[in-house]
Amino acid sequence: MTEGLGLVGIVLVSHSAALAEGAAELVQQISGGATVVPAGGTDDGGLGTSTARIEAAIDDAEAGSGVLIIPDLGSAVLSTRAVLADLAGETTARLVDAPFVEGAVAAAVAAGGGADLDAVAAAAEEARDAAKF
Amino acid sequence: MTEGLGLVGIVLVSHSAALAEGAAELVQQISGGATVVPAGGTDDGGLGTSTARIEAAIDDAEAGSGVLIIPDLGSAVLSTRAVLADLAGETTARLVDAPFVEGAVAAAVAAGGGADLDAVAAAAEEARDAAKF
Amino acid sequence: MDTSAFQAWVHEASLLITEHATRLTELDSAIGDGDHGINLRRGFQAADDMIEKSESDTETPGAVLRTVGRALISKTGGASGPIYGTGFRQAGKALGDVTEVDAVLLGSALEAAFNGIQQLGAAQLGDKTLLDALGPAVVAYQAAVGEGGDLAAATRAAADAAERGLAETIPMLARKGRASYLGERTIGHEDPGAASTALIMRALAMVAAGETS
Amino acid sequence: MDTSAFQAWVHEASLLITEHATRLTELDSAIGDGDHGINLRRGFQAADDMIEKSESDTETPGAVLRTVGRALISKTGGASGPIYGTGFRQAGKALGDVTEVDAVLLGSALEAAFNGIQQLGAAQLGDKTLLDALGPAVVAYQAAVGEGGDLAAATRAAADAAERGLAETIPMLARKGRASYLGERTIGHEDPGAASTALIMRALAMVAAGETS
Ligand SMILES: Nc1ncnc2c1ncn2[C@@H]1O[C@H](COP(=O)(O)OP(=O)(O)O)[C@@H](O)[C@H]1O
Ligand SMILES: Nc1ncnc2c1ncn2[C@@H]1O[C@H](COP(=O)(O)OP(=O)(O)O)[C@@H](O)[C@H]1O
Ligand SMILES: [Mg+2]
Ligand SMILES: [Mg+2]
Ligand SMILES: [Mg+2]
Ligand SMILES: [Mg+2]
Repeated sequence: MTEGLGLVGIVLVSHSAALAEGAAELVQQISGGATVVPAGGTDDGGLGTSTARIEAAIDDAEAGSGVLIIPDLGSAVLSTRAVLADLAGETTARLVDAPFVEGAVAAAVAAGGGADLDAVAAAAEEARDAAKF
Repeated sequence: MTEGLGLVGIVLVSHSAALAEGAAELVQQISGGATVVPAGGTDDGGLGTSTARIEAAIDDAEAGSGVLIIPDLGSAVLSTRAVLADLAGETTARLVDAPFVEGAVAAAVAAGGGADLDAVAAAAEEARDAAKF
Repeated sequence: MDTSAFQAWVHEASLLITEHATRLTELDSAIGDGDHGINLRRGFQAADDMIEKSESDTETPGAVLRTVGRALISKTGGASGPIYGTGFRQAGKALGDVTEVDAVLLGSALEAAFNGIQQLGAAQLGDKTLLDALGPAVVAYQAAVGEGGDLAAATRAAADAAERGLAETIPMLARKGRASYLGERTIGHEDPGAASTALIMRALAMVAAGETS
Repeated sequence: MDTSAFQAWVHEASLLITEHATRLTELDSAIGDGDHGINLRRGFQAADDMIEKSESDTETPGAVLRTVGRALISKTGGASGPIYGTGFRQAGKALGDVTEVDAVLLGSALEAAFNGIQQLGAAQLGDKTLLDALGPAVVAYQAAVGEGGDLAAATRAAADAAERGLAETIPMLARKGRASYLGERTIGHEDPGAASTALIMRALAMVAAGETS
């Protein structure tokens, strides 16, 4: 992923492949080159999460500055934690409690601007309080 | 839409067809019969919003108790307002400022439980403050 | 200006936007999602087609603008669709059903457009949106009419002011629309919507001066 | 219990879950998203396959449970995957590399499973999750061992307690997982995860008593 070299990567963990992919596509448009990788659906593409997809996405999103993971629902949190427990020590990936789409947009913009993992995580969290109108 | 008869309907307005459809599919799973209709992408399926899709979705979601519309980004708000200005008087559809996925889940669960439009809108707004972990 | 002059305005605007679509898209790539030229070309070409083919009611200046508004809202695909669409619709409503529009009435229509857009999108002047081109244009137009200027003079003043307004968006920080996500990074770039507004006002001035293609 | 007894436990649990998959899914339809039976059948069948085919390290009781944990985490597809997977992994770690597990060591493994799940999912007893079946099972197991019960007696006590725990989830309001979205509407239904825990504990009791297929 040479495009996002040196930038924080973003992983979107969703129970739906379409939801994760649609969100990633939308966010990628304004991410200023930061890599946004979807990890949605089960191994066979059904509704649910896949630890294999999550693990692969973390790998794809890593460009040297860490990875922020945004989950859609609570059980995506559990799957992600199971993956992170496995990778313990080998990854700087961090799970954040943020609104899925809005947090992804804010995080990607921050990442694209060269912010570090702490700042990207903070941007995602703050999206919770941003007004749409 | 006989399944959701008498329940508040939900419309998900997104810039991405996949995002709207994935979210609707996920939410429909736990909506207890309330109708959740995606309105994503431009007329030709690209990234953007379509007033025709929004208008059709409002129509599909209406089951006699009103419709709650959840937009993904700010410009979905503008497109929806343009549609509502056209339908003025003919619809009880209401736009709410809520996180897209999380608001949709909360709204659909409330709608499925028979809540009225005010309560469904309140549920969507409150999703902003719910913790995922 | 009669009905055919308004039709000519839409046609000229569509040509100018098509000609400058790449530049508009590049401006939007810098501070947005890189689709403004694509969006607006699609919207204006649809509007122009609808009017040329007389598929819709286009018998008065007001009807032309209301039809343009509907086309832009339904065909553009970005935030600029409902924004410009609302502007044209409100302008069209302000013209009512007259068949000939004088300088004073056109001024009311431009004001109605500005107010409609302001109400829809809740942007303030200085937020780095197309209002920062349209606002100065309306003010300059009214000033020219107040000084006894005719349609040609007033629309030229409006187009010039829109271009100055566009330049003034460069140091602004975007506070509305998709560009607002980028915060500080929007400083130093023209707003794409302000750039398209300058083109649309230039098209109007050309038509009023009889300089169109 | 030796390695083959642990393999038999996994096999028996897989059979019971497959047999009751429809009921588990129906319970989840009432208060969740209607996939618990589907999820867990997929997960346990994958675990059972992995062990039968000896694709992975299954040479000690601990290795068997750790392999089951990995399989459940990667194949289940729902919240129950990481939850049960973490439970089995922690239990497997507690067993270390011994080749024969006595009643006391199995008690430590069950406690480790409970604690691992509690830490992962942050549910409290009374939140209407599978911990409301597993918690009473662990307590009953330890009580039986304390009274001098053997593996058969202690696991039977655990399975009985898990079933009572399952019944006690009926009046509870779900506070964790997907069911928590439904709030009050979850009252009056068994928790699907508690129901599957009761089956898994029953499978263990059957194996310990030598009653398996
Ligand atoms: N709330 C608003 N009020 C006025 N103009 C706005 C507003 N939001 C966006 N705009 C204008 O729209 C332009 C972007 O249009 P476009 O790129 O077609 O839509 P999108 O942002 O949906 O991709 C901006 O340059 C700005 O001038
Ligand atoms: N945080 C948690 N802690 C413990 N158990 C939980 C937690 N969240 C969910 N569960 C259990 O998982 C079960 C649901 O599993 P399943 O339906 O397979 O997953 P999902 O909810 O992702 O569809 C619930 O009935 C509950 O017992
Ligand atoms: Mg744009
Ligand atoms: Mg756009
Ligand atoms: Mg489930
Ligand atoms: Mg599920």
